[in-house]
Amino acid sequence: MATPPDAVIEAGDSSPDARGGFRVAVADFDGPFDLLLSLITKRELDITEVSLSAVTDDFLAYLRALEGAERLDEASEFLVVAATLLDLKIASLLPQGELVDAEDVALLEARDLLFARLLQYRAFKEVSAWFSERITAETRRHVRSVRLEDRFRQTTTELRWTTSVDDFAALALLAFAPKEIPIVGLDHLHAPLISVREEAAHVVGMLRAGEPLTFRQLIAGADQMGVVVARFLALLELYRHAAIGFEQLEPLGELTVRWTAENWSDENLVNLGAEYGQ
Amino acid sequence: MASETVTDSAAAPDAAAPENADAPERAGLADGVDLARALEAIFMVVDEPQSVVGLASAVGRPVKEVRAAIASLVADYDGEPDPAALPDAPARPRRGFELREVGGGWRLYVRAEFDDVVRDFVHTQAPAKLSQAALETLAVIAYKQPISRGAVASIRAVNVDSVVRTLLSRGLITEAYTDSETGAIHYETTELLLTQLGINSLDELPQISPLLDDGQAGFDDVR
Amino acid sequence: MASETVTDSAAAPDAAAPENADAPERAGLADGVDLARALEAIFMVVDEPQSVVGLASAVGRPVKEVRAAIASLVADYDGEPDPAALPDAPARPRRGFELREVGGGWRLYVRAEFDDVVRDFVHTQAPAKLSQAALETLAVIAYKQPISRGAVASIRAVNVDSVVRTLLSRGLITEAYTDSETGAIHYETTELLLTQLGINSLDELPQISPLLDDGQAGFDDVR
Repeated sequence: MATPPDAVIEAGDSSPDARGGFRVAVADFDGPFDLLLSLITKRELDITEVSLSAVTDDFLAYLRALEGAERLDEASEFLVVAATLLDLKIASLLPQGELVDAEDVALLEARDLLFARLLQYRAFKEVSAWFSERITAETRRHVRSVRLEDRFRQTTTELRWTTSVDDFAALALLAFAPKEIPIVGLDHLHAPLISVREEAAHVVGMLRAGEPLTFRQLIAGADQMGVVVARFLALLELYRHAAIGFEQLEPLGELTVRWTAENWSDENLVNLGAEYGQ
Repeated sequence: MASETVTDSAAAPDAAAPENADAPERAGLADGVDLARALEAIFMVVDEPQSVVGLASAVGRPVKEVRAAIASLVADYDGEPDPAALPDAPARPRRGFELREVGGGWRLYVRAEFDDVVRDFVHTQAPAKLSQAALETLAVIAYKQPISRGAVASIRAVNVDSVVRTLLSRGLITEAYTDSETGAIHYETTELLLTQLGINSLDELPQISPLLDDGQAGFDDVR
Repeated sequence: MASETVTDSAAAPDAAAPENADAPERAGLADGVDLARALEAIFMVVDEPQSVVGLASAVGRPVKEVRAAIASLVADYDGEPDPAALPDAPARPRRGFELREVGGGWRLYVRAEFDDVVRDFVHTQAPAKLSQAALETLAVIAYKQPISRGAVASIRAVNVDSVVRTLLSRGLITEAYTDSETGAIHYETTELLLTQLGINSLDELPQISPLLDDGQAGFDDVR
């Protein structure tokens, strides 16, 4: 990070951002974070040219100077926006080319959706300022709310009390029971469980014969994304156990996997992938 | 009721019939009692916003009459000239209080310019300020209600559980219904939120479309 | 009435500004603010009768002026002719409320002739049966008394303001004391609740202990 933290923190008098929030200073841009966002959403700044890691470094330095609730607020806001920017950036970095196949179209749509999400987020953020102003203004207002005059107090309808003392205690129990906000159940989703261990056993079986295999060959026949993911995780685990080696001649090129373990016992498989649960 | 009904239809023969239908059996103002005066007596004792319909049913007068009487009280307290007075009649004072329609009904408020004067006499503690995250979540729920927690989280891109709990405990949102298929609870805002915003209905929220049509429609224009 | 109007229009913002400097340190009305209007704002929000001396110190005006302003308000609300108005000026309305001196202080009350209307209204507002929310809140107060409204709200995880008011007006709970530090009113149940439940003392409430100590201690010793 080239810019020293205190240079970043300066509230920037020339800044159009009057509240003097977080300022970004990276290669092609120097100004408030909000401005960076609006430039990106207006596509006047290429997201791929913004170093998110530099922005993050700056932000962390800026955060250290803040305190308490303000810090939390700014941090959570930054996370929301940064996560979207990251998605955006990933989408931008992917090859674009000509609109030849459906995949590319889908990619562009995904990018637009991310822009949309950012815009939507900004809309809610902006309108939340209105909420804040209104609520603050309204807490200063005073409504007439006085105790009922005694002469009216005694004239209310006679209470029809139907609760027994035991029912009353049961109500108390109900009221005191911890109020957990119920969690949305996922039980209705019946995705078949895929075991990293089982897939590892499969991969080991294929590789142990001695012939190096490409990743493409290893996942041949896998009809579910989950199986592909599980086999990939299994490979990482096996690599950690020094059971296999990788070879890749060029970036994004064919990945070749070779069996390198000298004394492998199937007991090693038992614990493999345990941290993935299944 | 019988005598009041006579009064009603005598007072407004044409309009009374349909609206008067919802008037209650029991209550009702005696003949000749000035409706505006009776309403201001009621406003003295209420501690919730009073809807016009509720008031009409309490005093046994047509909704239309009650609405007119409230309008006359608002103008009266605001110091607007009495429409029934002669042109050169002296102006009425602008009262230290006003009648406001907030949170779905009418209540008496101290006029804003006297807020500071009365502050020392009021002992309510202002509730803790809502965090930025809570305000944004509240905004999302206000505009997209009824909405599940998951849907809010996907707009805010962060977990909103504790924020939703805060908003629930402050009475600003409430559970609208539970989706029978997914079991997801959907939330909506309450009248208390309207009161705290000082507005009377959700229609008074600022317009923020077209950004909100799921980012789909109208997106090209914005870009 | 005319006099107030004159004062009102004279109280232009720009006129007030320079003189504002000599306003008293803490409270006090800015010069040019109509005293009667400020007083009626205060009367809108106070529960207890206000002494003239107390009001005078709050608004930073001489007792004599405050007394005169109160007298003008009484006459105003009673619909007496404005002494400053022309003889043929229209009469002022006799308000549905009045300013009365009770127990050494002044407070707004419903005017006696509207007692019936207000009584009917209060009647309609108070349903014969307590709502589930009210019963649960009452149960919380019964087991945790004395307890503040905020503490009840955090146990019930909802806003309980209006429910507490209902219970108060029903005479099922009462104000026990006000915390001198936080200003929070603590509530306790009344004899009426015991009567309704058919028990002689709170000790006869069924024991529901484990949950009561905020789920902290007390799990082993069931009360």
